[in-house]
Amino acid sequence: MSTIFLYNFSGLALFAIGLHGLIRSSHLLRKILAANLMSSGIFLIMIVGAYGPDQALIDPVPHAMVLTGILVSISTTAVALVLVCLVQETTNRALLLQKRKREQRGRTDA
Amino acid sequence: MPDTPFWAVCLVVVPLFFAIICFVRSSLVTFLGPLAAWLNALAGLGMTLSFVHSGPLRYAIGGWQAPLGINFSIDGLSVLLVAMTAVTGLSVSMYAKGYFSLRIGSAGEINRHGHQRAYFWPVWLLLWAALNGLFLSADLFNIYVTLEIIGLAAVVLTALSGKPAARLAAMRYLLVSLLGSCCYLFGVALLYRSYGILDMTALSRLVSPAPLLWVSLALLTTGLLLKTALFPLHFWLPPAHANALAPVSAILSGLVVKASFYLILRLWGEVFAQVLPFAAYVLLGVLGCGAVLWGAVQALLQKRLKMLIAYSTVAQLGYLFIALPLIRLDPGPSAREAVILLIMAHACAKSAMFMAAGSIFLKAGHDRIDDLDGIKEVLPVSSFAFVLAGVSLMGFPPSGGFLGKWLLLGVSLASGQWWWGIMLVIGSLLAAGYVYRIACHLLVFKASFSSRRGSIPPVMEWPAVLLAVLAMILGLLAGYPLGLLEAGCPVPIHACLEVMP
Amino acid sequence: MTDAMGIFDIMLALVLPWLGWRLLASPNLFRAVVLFISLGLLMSLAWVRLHAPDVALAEAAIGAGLTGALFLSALRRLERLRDSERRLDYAEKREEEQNLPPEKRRKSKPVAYVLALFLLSVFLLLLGGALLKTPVAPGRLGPAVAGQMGQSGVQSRVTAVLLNFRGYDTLLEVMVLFLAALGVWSLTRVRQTPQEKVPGPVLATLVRLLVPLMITVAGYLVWIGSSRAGGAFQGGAVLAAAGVLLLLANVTVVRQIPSTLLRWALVLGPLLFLLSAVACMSIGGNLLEYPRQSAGSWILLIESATAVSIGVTLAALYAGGRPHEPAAREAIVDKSADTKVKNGEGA
Amino acid sequence: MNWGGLLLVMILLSSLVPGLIIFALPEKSNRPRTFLNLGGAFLKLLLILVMIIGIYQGRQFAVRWQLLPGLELALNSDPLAALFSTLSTVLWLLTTIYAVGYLEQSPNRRQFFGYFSICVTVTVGIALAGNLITFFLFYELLTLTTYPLVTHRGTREALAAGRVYLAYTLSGGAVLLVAVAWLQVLAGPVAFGGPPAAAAVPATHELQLIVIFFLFIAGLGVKAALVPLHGWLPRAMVAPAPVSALLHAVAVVKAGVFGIIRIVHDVYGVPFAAGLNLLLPLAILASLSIIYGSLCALREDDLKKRLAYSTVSQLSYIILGVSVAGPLAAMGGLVHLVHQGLMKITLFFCAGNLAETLGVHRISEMRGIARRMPLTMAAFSVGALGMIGFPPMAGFVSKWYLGMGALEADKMWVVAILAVSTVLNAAYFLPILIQAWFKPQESTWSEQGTTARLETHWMLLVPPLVTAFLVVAVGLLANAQISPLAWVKLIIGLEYGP
Amino acid sequence: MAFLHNLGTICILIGIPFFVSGTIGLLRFPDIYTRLHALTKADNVGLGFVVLGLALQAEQWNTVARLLLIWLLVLVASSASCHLVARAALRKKIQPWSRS
Repeated sequence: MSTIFLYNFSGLALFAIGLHGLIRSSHLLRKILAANLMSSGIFLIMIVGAYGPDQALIDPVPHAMVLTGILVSISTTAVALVLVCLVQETTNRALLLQKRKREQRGRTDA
Repeated sequence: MPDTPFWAVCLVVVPLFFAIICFVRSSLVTFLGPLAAWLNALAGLGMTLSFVHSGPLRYAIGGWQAPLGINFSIDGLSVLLVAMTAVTGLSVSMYAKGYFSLRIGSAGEINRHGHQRAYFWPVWLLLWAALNGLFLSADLFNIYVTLEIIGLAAVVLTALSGKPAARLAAMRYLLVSLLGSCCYLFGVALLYRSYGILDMTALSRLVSPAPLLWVSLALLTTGLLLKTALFPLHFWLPPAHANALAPVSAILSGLVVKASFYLILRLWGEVFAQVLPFAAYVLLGVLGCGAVLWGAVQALLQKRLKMLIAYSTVAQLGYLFIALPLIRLDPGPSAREAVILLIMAHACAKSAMFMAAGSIFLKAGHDRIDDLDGIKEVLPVSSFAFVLAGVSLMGFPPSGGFLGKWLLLGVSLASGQWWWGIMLVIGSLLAAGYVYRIACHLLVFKASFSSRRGSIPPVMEWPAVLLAVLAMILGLLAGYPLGLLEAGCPVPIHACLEVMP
Repeated sequence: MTDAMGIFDIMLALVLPWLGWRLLASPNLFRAVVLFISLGLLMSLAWVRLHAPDVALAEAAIGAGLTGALFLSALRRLERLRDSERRLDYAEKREEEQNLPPEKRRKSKPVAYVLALFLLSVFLLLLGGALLKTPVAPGRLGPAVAGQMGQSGVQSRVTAVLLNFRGYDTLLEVMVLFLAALGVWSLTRVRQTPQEKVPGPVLATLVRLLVPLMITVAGYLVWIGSSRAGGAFQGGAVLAAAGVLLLLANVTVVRQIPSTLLRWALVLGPLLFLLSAVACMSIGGNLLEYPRQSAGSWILLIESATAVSIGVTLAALYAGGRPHEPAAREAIVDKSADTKVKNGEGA
Repeated sequence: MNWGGLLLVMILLSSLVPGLIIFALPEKSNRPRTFLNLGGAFLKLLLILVMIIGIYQGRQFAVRWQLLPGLELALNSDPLAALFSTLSTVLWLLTTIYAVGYLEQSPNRRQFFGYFSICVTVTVGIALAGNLITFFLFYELLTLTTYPLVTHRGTREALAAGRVYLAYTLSGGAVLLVAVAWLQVLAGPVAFGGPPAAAAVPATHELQLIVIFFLFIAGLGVKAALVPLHGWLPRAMVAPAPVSALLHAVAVVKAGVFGIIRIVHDVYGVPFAAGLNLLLPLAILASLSIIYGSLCALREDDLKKRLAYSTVSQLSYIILGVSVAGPLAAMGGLVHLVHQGLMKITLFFCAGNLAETLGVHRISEMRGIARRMPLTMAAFSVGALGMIGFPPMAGFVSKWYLGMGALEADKMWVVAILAVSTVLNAAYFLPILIQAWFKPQESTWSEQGTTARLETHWMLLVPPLVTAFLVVAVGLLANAQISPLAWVKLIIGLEYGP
Repeated sequence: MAFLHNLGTICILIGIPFFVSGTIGLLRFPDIYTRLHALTKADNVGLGFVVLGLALQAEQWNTVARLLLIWLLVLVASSASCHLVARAALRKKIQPWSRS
């Protein structure tokens, strides 16, 4: 049972790495990857919480929640990726970092 | 007369159904969308009336009782917010109907705005259904899914306007919403792990101070603060609300931001009220003060009308967070009533303001504040609506905003912690500053005003006026809606709890 | 035997975060996406270890497969956009070349970043400690679910929870997918792939061989879902994989699907789910309260419709935009929806 | 909603409804607009008379509207309310006539008259307010409705003056809000009619009550133009003449003074306030602004600004009268509320006439103007002499009672202040009269199309003459049965006992 | 029965070195084509042995049938994807490694 408990910490680590990546990375695609990492980490912790040695003891509710979560994350990722392409296409840069320099130059959009 | 559960179900099912039909039959969207809006408002009205008769109740979806199944807990707070969403949503829908028909009217524009309209209605109806679902539901994970729909729909609506600035703002909004949802989900997961319950009312009974509780509460609240754009985490709101289409900004500022604050109010006001230390409330209150000051200062500096209104949303949200410690301090119901009043008044006033700003933008061709002199001659009704909404935002008497501020001031002075009250007064002074910065341009007379051809249809101007007047009347008739609040103290869980070991 | 599993657990629990770190730190985006796909596969291994077969299936098919495919197609689009001449202004491109730091070079470490890192690590330590100390609540909802399994009309507990006990969650979940499809369709049009891109002989035969098999496997998954691991989401995911294969092979029949049929397919699941939820109310019961004896068949009906819709939706998300409307009106709508938007125009 | 209540609401609606209709009417419809305004004014006057008769017979009219369990809006007609509402209604009638004449060809009249009538509704609302929260509601609305009037012209200075006006009044309103809320916390809902609420507060909160009192004075002082807070009044003179006449001579400034009277008489009660020795600092502040106002008026060459500074000093007479805790002085103060209104509006009408017909704004240009416009200058002289306090005019009566009150309460320094200020008044009014009547004309005036028969448009001439006549009439028939003095005696009788 | 079980284990043990060699090939070989070569060949053979071993250890026949189906599918998938990757590499004009 103790080794199963390890997955808690790997879930936590994934969440932390995802959070750090989401905030720190400059490329939008990498931010979306990091977001997916975060949700995987959370799902890991949820499923470990539901673990039971044999079939009867397993709690199915977190499994249902994780399934819903996976579908939610793929739909958000799909919209995010389309938006990244649009942002790249019209404002010509995928890095949020560069946007602040552009704004300091005071380009006003209507 | 169908009973409350019927109306509650209608509030969720009807907009979903019409969203699907609008998507499939996109040629009928100009007729189906407004029809759905009217039906929604009707359902909201029906719900309020039947709630007045039958009082609060819990509706088990799928027939399964609370801990296992998902329950709607219909109490005063949720009914009031559903009614607010119905009213604001209906007027924004009417405005949108006029807005798109105006923009599509000129033949050259048939394509892009036809496309925008075809996708505005289904996404907006989904957002509306999710808002109703969120206000009614009492299950934490179910609220996660509704929050997700609201976030995603809001992002899609923001990006609908197609401008580069709008797409960038939508991107940033989506990332923040993703981060917020992850934190919220993590909080829910930890709560479920340590208490085994997802239903809020049941949870409020079981919860006891534990280290994991503080961590999960911190995560839940961070997630919700990200979505409510409280002061340090507000950077994404102004560009998103300012660059979106006019009806969309009204929806975003008026309703979407309220959904996550409603949750904070529920969690901090009811579910975890006994467990949370007062210092946590003070922290939120201080952040609220920061939001009031920062939002107002930024609003005073803005050059663009819609950016100014967006920053004023940040400031007005600060008010709501200042009220949280007061709710904890105040033994009586008046602080809670004040918050509800402020929420409803702000929803009406802010949507009216954005709608009026939209009409002004269309007529003037730009929204630079300093060049709006004399628009009063061209758009008398919209400028009147804008100023009236501004009055309610400033918290001037007879308006709902004033009454909320007055009650909070009373509570803060009575409780001895007078600084919250003083902060409110300073905030409303600053609000007067940035509202009058626009009002002085809207009220001044100038013979000639260079404006675009084509007149703004009445269906675009009158919803704004109605909402602004409603925000004022909320102050005079506050007794009735707040009476509902008393009837609806959260319903205790009945026998089903025993099934838990 | 159990200690071998213990070692495997330890290795897997270490590899996952390590892979996550490598993924975000890798300089090349393509490598990051590939690592992400392998992380997804390892994750489904972890779900198997944690006795969560449903989630393993979903993770492998959707988490690793489809999300990976989405990332790869987005990456290809970004590469094509960068070198294509459709740019706002040429100066911007030049400026990007000079001072664009290679991906991995971070900007200098401001104090805020260090502070944020410190706060984050303190918070995570606290969280880890709290996780360690607090025991999992005894039984949680497990026994409650087991108790009510009799009336749920299905044997598999996850499907029972997903479609009966918490059916309302799944209804909203399907709406989220529908919303995602709506969002993607509202933002862009599907890429105008040149007609003559004929798939190679191997891909053509592969597609002809695999797609029917995939459809049967999807049907099987949906059918078996009521008793063992499987169900609407997993079945839908396999269908989506078949759709992605067809899109990859640029099979002409896919291009000719009329948009209205596509829209109805997208909408079939949510609409049917909604109508059956309301139908339950009309025959006297709460929303989504299936009549006890025929609950199983209701659930199967809803599952199959939802599987079809999920398959079509996920494939549409991979296609990355709304299809070309053959009808004249829609043609006009499409043509200019993507042209650059005049700045002053959008309200 | 008994009959009395309906009467009070009708008084308010009689100017609110015309105002709203005026907003609905298109810009060009001058005739119906004037008819609406005048009709509303007469109707309101009629209703006020009915109310006064009712009060004479000792009946009490009141109406309540509950917002929330602890909070209700109330209107009731006590003698003080009747006094102020009569004054503002009479003067509103005259000013409307004047305004119609004054704004003959100017644009944007719809907005002017709309806000004008709403503003008077709010002023009468302030007069009739039955409790502190209703008073505060109308007090804040006054700021809202007067702003468009101040910036009516839309010129740069008008907007600048509007900004200054807002800065002062909004912050004053905020301070007042804190005071009202704080008092409500201590003493519960504060009604005006009954026993003074503040007196009922347990003694432990003594210090808080003192602080609240001075917050009240600060909040109301902005509109009552007490010295440090009077900056907005001279700058607001950039508004058109009817606005500065009615608002800055009667409605807005009087609202502030009326508020202070309410606070001292009804909320704190004179004995309790004297007990906490709050009245002495108030008296000192009032005397300070009397002297300072007069000194500034001396230096000012622009006619309207000089009149504005004289308003600053005259208002503080009322506050001085109230803060000297004797019945006679209070009588003098209250009656000065009416007299000062009449005199000051005459002066502003005449100043408006001079500016409108001859384009004369500065006093230095007024040499020998009496020959060109004898009637206007006659009215001006009556008003000016009244301000100085010559016997037959109204000013003399109020100063007389103020002096007697000061003697009765043996506060000699108050008498000295009165004497000095009378001298100062003479110092800044007499030169104007002397120049106008006896000096030959030097500067050339731009004749702006006056009619042959009269010196200016009849609508601009009649109101000042009527008010001048009233000034004299009130002075002569001071102790007649229906004069304002008699009415004030009735009020003071209630306050100080027989 | 135990004999079948042991035989199965032996087969699995035989399969493992093939996987190991495939991975070493992946790491050591100079260009994409040779790596593809190593990877696909070795892993398929290794997979064959592992599937055989598992089939021997399986109790019911349908598990054996499923294992065979898995084996077939993996074979088809890996060879097809190997072909596609190689073709894509050729399109990108990546020169195969040569001795010089």
